[in-house]
Parts: sequence; C-alpha cells; structure tokens
Amino acid sequence: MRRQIPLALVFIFGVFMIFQYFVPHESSEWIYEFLLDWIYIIGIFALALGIWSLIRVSVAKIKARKADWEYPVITLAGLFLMILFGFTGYRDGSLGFHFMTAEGLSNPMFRNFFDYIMIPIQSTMFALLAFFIASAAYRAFRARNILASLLLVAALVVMLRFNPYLGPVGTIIADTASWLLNVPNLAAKRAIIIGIGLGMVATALKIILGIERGYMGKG
Amino acid sequence: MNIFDRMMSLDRRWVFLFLAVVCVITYIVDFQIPIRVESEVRTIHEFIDTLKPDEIVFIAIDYDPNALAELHPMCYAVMEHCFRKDLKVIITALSQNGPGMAEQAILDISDSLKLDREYNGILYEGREIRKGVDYAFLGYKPYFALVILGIGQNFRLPFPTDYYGTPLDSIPMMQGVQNYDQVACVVDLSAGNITDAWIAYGQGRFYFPLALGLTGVMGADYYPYLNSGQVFGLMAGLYGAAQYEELADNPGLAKDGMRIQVYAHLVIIFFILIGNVGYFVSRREKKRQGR
Amino acid sequence: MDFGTFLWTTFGAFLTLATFSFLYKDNPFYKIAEHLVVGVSAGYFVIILWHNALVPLLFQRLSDGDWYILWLNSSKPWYWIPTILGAMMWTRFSRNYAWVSRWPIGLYIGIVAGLAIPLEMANRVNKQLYATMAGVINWGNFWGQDFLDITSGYSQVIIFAGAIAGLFYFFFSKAHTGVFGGVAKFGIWILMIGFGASFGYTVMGRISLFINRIQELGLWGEAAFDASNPNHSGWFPAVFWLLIMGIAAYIAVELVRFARQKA
Amino acid sequence: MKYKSLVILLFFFCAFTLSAAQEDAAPVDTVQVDSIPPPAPVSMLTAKDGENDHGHSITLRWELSADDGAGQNSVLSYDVFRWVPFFMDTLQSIGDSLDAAEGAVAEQLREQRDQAIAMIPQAHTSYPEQGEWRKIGVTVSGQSSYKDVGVKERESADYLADHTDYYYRVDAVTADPAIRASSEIVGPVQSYGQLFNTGRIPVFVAVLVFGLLTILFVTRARRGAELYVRPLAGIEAVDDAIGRATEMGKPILYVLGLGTAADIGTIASFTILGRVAKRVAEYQTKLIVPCYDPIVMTVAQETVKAAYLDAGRPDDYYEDIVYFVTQSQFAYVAAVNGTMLRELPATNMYMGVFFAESLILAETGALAGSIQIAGTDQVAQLPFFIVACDYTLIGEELYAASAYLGREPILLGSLKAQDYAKAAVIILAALGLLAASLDWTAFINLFSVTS
Repeated sequence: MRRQIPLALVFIFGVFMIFQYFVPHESSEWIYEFLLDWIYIIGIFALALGIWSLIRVSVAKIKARKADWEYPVITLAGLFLMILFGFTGYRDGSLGFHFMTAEGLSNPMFRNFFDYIMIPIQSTMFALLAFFIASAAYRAFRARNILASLLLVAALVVMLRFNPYLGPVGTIIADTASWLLNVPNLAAKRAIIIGIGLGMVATALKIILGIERGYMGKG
Repeated sequence: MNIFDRMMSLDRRWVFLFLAVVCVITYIVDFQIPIRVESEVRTIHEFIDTLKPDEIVFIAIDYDPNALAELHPMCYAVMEHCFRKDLKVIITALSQNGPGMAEQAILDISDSLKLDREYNGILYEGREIRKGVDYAFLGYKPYFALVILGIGQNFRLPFPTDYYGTPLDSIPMMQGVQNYDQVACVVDLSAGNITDAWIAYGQGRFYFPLALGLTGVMGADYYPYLNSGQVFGLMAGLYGAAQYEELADNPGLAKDGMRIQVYAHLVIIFFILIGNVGYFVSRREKKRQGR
Repeated sequence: MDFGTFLWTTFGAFLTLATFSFLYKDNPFYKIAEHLVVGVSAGYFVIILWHNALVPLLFQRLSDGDWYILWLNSSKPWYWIPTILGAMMWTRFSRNYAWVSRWPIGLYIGIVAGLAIPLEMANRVNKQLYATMAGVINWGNFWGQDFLDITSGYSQVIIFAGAIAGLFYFFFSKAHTGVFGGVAKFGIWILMIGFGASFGYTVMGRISLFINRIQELGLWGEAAFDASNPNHSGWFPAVFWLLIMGIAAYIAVELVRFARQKA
Repeated sequence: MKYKSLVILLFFFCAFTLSAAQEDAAPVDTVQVDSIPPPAPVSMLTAKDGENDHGHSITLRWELSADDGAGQNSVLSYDVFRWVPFFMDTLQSIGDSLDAAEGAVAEQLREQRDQAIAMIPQAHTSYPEQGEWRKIGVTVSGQSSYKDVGVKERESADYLADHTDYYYRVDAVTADPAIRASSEIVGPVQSYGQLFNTGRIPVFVAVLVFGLLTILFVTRARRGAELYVRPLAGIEAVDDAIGRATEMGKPILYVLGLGTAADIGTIASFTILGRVAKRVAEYQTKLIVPCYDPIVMTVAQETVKAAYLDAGRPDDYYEDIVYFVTQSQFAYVAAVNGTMLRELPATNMYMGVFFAESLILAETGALAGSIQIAGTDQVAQLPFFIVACDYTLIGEELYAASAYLGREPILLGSLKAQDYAKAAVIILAALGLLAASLDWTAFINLFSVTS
C-alpha cells in the first residue's frame, strides 16, 4: 500500500505520457495540459515544505547559539519582510493586505528589495565567474598528459583568437580557433548528446518499469 | 620551495588580484590596441570608402536592446563613416524596439559630426547633418519579409511616410529613389532571423550588395553565405565592430571593450604559461633528483 | 535620483563589494550578503509563485473570479484533484502519515519520466542521428579552399568520425583494448579538444560580466558626485565617502591582524 | 527551415493597405509603379486537413503563378481568402457584449454564445449564400503553400471549428494591390484531429526497439547472465572519497544541482545519492545535501532516509541532512559556497543538472581542499567540471553511475541495452552517410522526424 500504489501510479502515468506524445488528437492534448498543471500545482504546494525547512534549519542554528548564529536572523528577516511586502500594496492610494490580487508586486519596498538586494548580489555572484575561470585555467591547464595537453592547447588557441599582438600568426590562430569550434567541438557535442539521450531514456524506462526505485523510500 | 614550485602553486588570490587590477586599469585608462583586421570586414569598409559623395547606403537596424552591446558599436562606426564620406543614408528599423536605438544613434552621431576630425590622415571638417537631406529614417513596420520584398518594388509601398510622418516624396534625398536599384549597398545589423530574410528575399531576389553585422554567436552560421558571394562582407560580435572601428580609424565602444578583453585574456594565458613552466621545470628537477 | 534611491543604490554597491570580498576569503560582509539574499530570494519566490501561479492556476479556476466562494460549482471543478494531490505533500509535516506524500511524488515522477522518453529520444537521438546521416560529405571539395575551411570535405569527415568515435568511448560493456580501444581513444581526444575550445570561448562572456559590475559601481560613484541632478545634496558624497572609509577601515584592521599573526 | 516562420505571416495590412490608406492623407505621395498588366492566377489549388495535428487547421497548396519569379515577374505576394458566413459576425458581437456584461446578463450571453458556437458547422452549409470572402492570410511570393491554423479554444476569435465545410481561394497580388488574379475556389474541406502522428514514426520505432532491448537484457540479467562493465574512474573514486571523509572526520557535501524533479538528470542523481548515503551511513560520516527545489528536497529526504534504513542505522538519520535553501540560482550558490568554506567537506559531489554556477561551486570546493566528483548531462557545463574537478562523469556516464554503484545485475542489464542502441546508431549513421553519398535520399528520409 505504501509503496505499491505510488509505483503503480508511476507506471500508469508514465506509459500514458509515452503514448500521448504520438497522439495529436485534441483529447490527448487536453489530458496532457491538465497533467502538466498537476505537476506545477504539486510543485507550488511543495514550496511550503521548502520554506518550512529553511525556517527550521535557521531557527535551529539560532537556538543552538553556535558560531555565526546571528546570520540566520538576517535570512529570516529577509524572508518575512519580502513575504510581507509581497502581500501588501497600495490600492486607491491606501496601503493594505492583498492576497488575491497582485498589488504586492508593485509595492515599492518589494521592488527595492529586488532591485538593490537580489540583483546586485546575484549578478556579482555570477561575475565571480570571471575570476574563477581564470583561477581554474591556471590551476588545471597543465600539460600532464596527452588529454590535458589537448584541452590546454585547444583552450589557448581559442583564447588567442582575437589577440592583436601575434602578427601574421594571428590569422592562422583565428582560423584554427573557428575550425576547432565548428569541427571537433561539434563532433564532441553530437556524441555526448546522443549518449545522454540514450541514458535519459534508459533511466526513465527503468523508473517506469519500477526497476529503479531508490527515490521512493522504504516501508 | 624554489621559484618553480612556487610558480606552480601560486595562491589563487594573486590571480584574482592581477585580473581585477588589469581589468580596472584597461577600463579606466584610455589607450589604443592594434586590431587585426580580417578580410570579411575589410571588404565592407573598402566598399563604403570608395563610394562617391551623394551615393546612398541603406542601414537596416534590426536588433533589440539585448544585442545592443555587440551591434550598436557597428551601427555607430558604419554610420559615422558614411556621413564623413558625404554619403546619404537610409535607415530602417525592422525590429520592434529598433526605432529608439536608431534615433539614439542618429543623435549621437550628428553631435560627433559637428567636430573636425582626422581619420586615416585625412581631415574631415565638422558639419551639421540634416534630416531628409543627409539621411532619411523610415522607422519600423512589422512583417519584415514583406517589407524587404516591398522595398524591392518601391520604398513608398511599406513606408509611405518616414518615421516622423513626412511623405517620402517631400523628402529631398528620397527624390528619384525608388527601390534597391538606387541604393549602393545594404548593411543589415541583426541579432535574429531577419538576416535570413535579407538574404533570401532581399539579396536573393533583387541582387543588391549586402553586408551583415551579426552577434558573435551567430557569426559562424553565416560564413557559407560569404563563400557563396551572397554577402560581400560580414562583421561578427564586438570583435567585428572593433575591426571596423580600426579600419575607419575611429575608435569607439567596441575597441574599448576589446581592449579589456584582450588584456584579460592575456592575464589568463600568462598564468597558464607560468603554471606550465613551473610544472615542466620542477618535473625535470624531480627526475634528476630521482636518478 | 532622490536621497532615498541613492541610499538604496549605496546599499546595492555595498552588497556588490561584500560579495566580491568572498574572493579574498570568507568574512562577515560576505556572510551578511549571503544570508540576506537567501532569505529575500526565498521570499521573492513565495510571492511570485503565489501571485503568478497559485492564484491564476488554482484559486481563480476554482472560484471563477470570486474567490470567497470555493464551491464545487466552479467551471473547472476537476482542478480539485491536483489541489488534493498538492495537499497530500503536506502530510510530510506529520511523522506517521508522511508516506502519503509518495502518491503525488509517484505521479509526478511517472508523468515526467513518461514525458521524457519519447521527447528525449526524438530530440537527442533521432534528430542527431538524422543530422549525422544527412551531413553529406563534400567529396568534390575535399581539401577546401584553405586548410582550415570548415565547409571542406575533410572537416565533415572529422565531424562524422569524431561523433562516431565519441560514441565508441561511451560503450560500457566493452573494455577499451585493441582496435576498439584505439577508436575510443580518438573519441576522447575529440571530446577533450571540444571541451578546451568551449572553455576558451566562454572566457570572453565571463569577463564581460565583471566589466558590467565595474560599470554599475562606476554609475553609483557618478551618481554620488553628479551636481546636475536636481535632487543632489551634500549628503550624496558624504554617504559615498562613508562607505569607502568603512571599507578602508576594515581592510586596515585585517592588515594589522595579518601582520600580528606573522609576527 | 529558418524561413518557415516567414510563411506564417498572417495579415498583410502593414505593408500594402497602409499605402492605400495613406493616399487620402497625403495626396502628394504617389507610388510610381508603372501600370502592371494583371498577373496569371495560381493553379492546381488544393485544400486538405492539416496532417498530424489536433485538428483546427487546413493546409492549402498550389502551383505558383506564371508571373511569380518568371514571366512578367510581377507577383509580390499571395492573399488567402476563406468564405465566412455572416453568422460569425453575430457570434463575434455576442462575445464583445459578453466582455462588457456582468451578472445574470453575462450568464445569459454565455449560454447564447455556447449555443452559437455549436451552430458554426451548420452556418457554413449555407455557402455561397449569407456570407462573404474574407482575407485570412498572406504569404510572400515564391511560397506555394499556406496553413490556415486556428486555435482550439472555442471562445477565441481565431477558433477554427472541426468537421465544418470550408471554402478557400488564393489571389496572386502585384505591387498595386488592386491588380490581382483570383484562383479557382476549393472546397468543401473539413479539419479534424488525428489519432497517430505519422511524422513521429521513427521516434516510435526507436522507443519500441530500445524498450524491448532494455527488457530483454534486464530479464537475462535477472536469470543470472554475467555482464562485464568497464571500470569508470569517477565511480571508483566515490568509495575512496567516503573512506577519506571518515578518516578525516569531515562531512560529505552532495549537490543535486539546479534541476527540478522533472529533469531525468536529477532523478538519476537521486539513485546515486541513495547509494552514497548508504555507504555514508555505514561509515557513520556526516552528509550535507542543500537543495534548490522543494520537490527535489522531499524526494532526496525519502532517498536518504531509506538508505540509512538499509544500512541498518535509522537512528542516525535526521531530517536536516537534506535541507532547502532557495529557488534562486545565485543565491543558492552563495549559500553552498559559504557552507563549503565553513564546513570544509572532505568530498564534494555534484551530480545532476548544472548551469553557469558549475564553475563557481567547483572552484570554491577546490579552494576548500575537497576531493571533487562531478557528473552532469549539461553539455555546456562539462568543460568546467572537467577542468575544476578531480573526476567527472561525462553525460551518459551520469546515468550509468547508479547501476555501477549498485552493482545490481538488473541495472547493469540496461547498460547493455544502451550499448546496443549506440551500436545501432553508429551503423545507421554509417549507412546513412553511404546512402547520402550515393544520393539515395529515400533511405535517409526514413529517419527524419517531422513535427
């Protein structure tokens, strides 16, 4: 009961979705769209579990008074303020709670938190990549063996593709770089993509057939 | 620990610091780097450079703000080059958000044109460019393929008036300009499938000289058209724009951006080389000691 | 830009610098930024999912515009099914009934697995196979116009052979020995060249990200000293210098601590 | 293919009718086109139900006008017309007043509209009385087909009813919109939904064959057939890594990536997590699993709990081994980065779906001195994992990992099926290349997936 019914659901809905792909008829399409909505709605309900987990972990840290226990307070404050702003907004000039209409999205504090907290930190995290790509190249691009050397040389050639200080060699490097990007790179991607496709289908098949059931838990 | 071991295992924070300093310096300090020019960009520059005064260049601004970083520099470089050569320019914007960017480019360039400047050793006196006399901005119309086909018959079909509502017949420079036959070449700056329409429905049907300005990612897909002669020149990405700026001797946004890129890349390559020199020397040392 | 907005921009600039400070080492400023963004972004998604998904997908459908009457006489009563399934996820709050949540999970996994099978087969296997087959090799122009011509016949042969050899590399039930091992080795070479090339190609875009951040900080500095701004006041540069001096003070303290450690 | 979008250009007003409208406002402006003789009309016009779709569409095909690209070369576009009964206007006006109405009136109008929609097929039977020809679309010259695609939503203005008699006509239009030539009328034609998409037969065959192969090898493995699998360095490293963590007394960080539970890569990662968690429980090492998606978190909790149970250590399990962080890419990365530098895990495992954050995570992990094992099916991120991690499972190897770690013959059986499928792909690709070189396109077309 606890494990058989869920596995039966996996099988039934999995098989249905496979056949659905080949049936363009309106009725099949209607069920397809409806089922996608299910997935979406289940996901939204699950967010409550996620937020609960975030709160519980934060509170546990604060209670335990371990090192850095102050910081989770900031997390909780950010979370609750953002939710508060998102449900309050101006309608007809007066501030109030609005749950069923989206005034909260245009609440100025909601926008400020988004524009001046989320955006700067997130885009700076993203920009750290400029540094990490440099340090990764320095650390890992060593000509230790033939594979590492191929990786290193290909990356070097492509990185030099618009370097102006190479004179006539520059043109050859630029042409080589475009050849590398359009020939071996394409071949490599094709092989990997086909492999991934087969791996995905095999995994999905194993799941539907109930061979792979580790995700389902026990008991 | 000798110097070579140290070269192999530098604290990565030195890499970070060095890269940040180089990026900031090349961003702030304004200096010029040479740009190696590829033939596909040179042909565009040469074509426009050898046109006679009063000939017409058609610049199609077909990109959206998200491709602005790569394509706006091309637009500036080509347009300023045309005006400095006393050519006349017809501008259209076939992407929905194009007109705003086209107007911004026209305004900025007409400011720049008021100054005397020397390009490639030739002095160009500053002048005021006038709407309708030196350029015509026709604006945006939806369904680009039909617009491109329509112009093949007559500009007045898709664009009865220009962007500002003036009938085309009342615009001095459009007198006698019917279709692509009166235009010396078309330069299409685009980040999407409008390029395909220019090749298939424009050049493919009316056989005018067509040059393309594309984003870096798209570039490689369009080289076949260069080989087949359907397109006489091609600029791809920031690097393509920088090459045009180099040829026109008019450094701008693209060369500024390339300056930072080139040096940032050099920093990374420099560290890779340091790491490898350290690796090889210390490996040889170890072999010697082991013997 | 009024003073309030300027303060927010300054806060944004502070958070930008705090995040960058992670490159040096983990520190209190980074911890502040990190914990703040986790909380704010989690709250943001709660709000976005509520207003953009839960209300239109469920509440409006079940109430037909008037949400106070959640009756079964709505025009789409069958949306009670996913609602109940979603609510079943919440049995996880209880220790004894947590297993009930496996029903919606089973359903979820079943739907996505079934969805993936034909879709991935079509997009990754069938279409790539067709592309490999239909890539007619240009035998007439085998060596191309020059050695590095990507449209030449030999380049197309390499694309074909490289893709095939790459597939050889991924065989699981055959040891990489003999001729098979040789082909597989060629395959992994092609893979490595491809990885190197795409790594090198990505550098440019990543550097641009950093340049954008410098530009943002530059705009903040400009705003602080922009006298042409009608709302400009003496507070603007004062706030600017306050932040800069705060950072300088922190660096000084760190340096002293570092020097003491060494001594 | 890229030009395909151009075919579906619906209304042509913009370019040509505007010029007509403008003539009143600005009489100075004249289109100086020499007077054009009328063009030849299109021929052989046919109308058919759209293939392999859910209905609500009709495909028109014709032979180009003799003056399109040849002859006088005067045809610029084709206008497509459909006969529309006036009844549709009534329906439209009911819809319009419904938008403005409220309460009981709206209820009544809605009922009226539903009745009217049901009468659409009947209204079309009055052809050619009580209706008129209306332009429904345009294609550029050189195109010899048009798909009249309606929507299935019955309330929409673009609703095209199934099982209804439609009549069509195509005009060849010159630069002067008044100079045109109409084709013969085709009809009646009806649209309806299909039950099988024939364009997807190659996929159907592939799924069927592959499914049978998998079942075959799994049953053989179940009967005890010996299956060889070659060693994978990344997999063998997993055991060592867990041992190392135990020795050092440091935790293991397992990152499921940015995928949702709807990504097969993430589901594959669940099973790997299960195997890892079981060993971790046996060794009594600490495990940390920060999650990006709440459903992923829920499933991962089940997986880890079951693994601890399997290892005989249910008491060591606590809920917060697997916890949720946030659903925002770089905020998640910021948090995981902090965890890495503060907890200093002995081993970091990145398995699943990753995007740009791959390198940020892997470099921070390397800074913290952790052994790193990665696996992803995101082709664009593989270079970064390969460069920054100690071991990387490339694409398909991620999917094989769970079978490798479990060493269960049934799971290994499906690897065998994957190998046979790869062999089939290789052979077919070689045959296809041969066929292409011999101009035997019929063979290659067998494998083309349309729609």
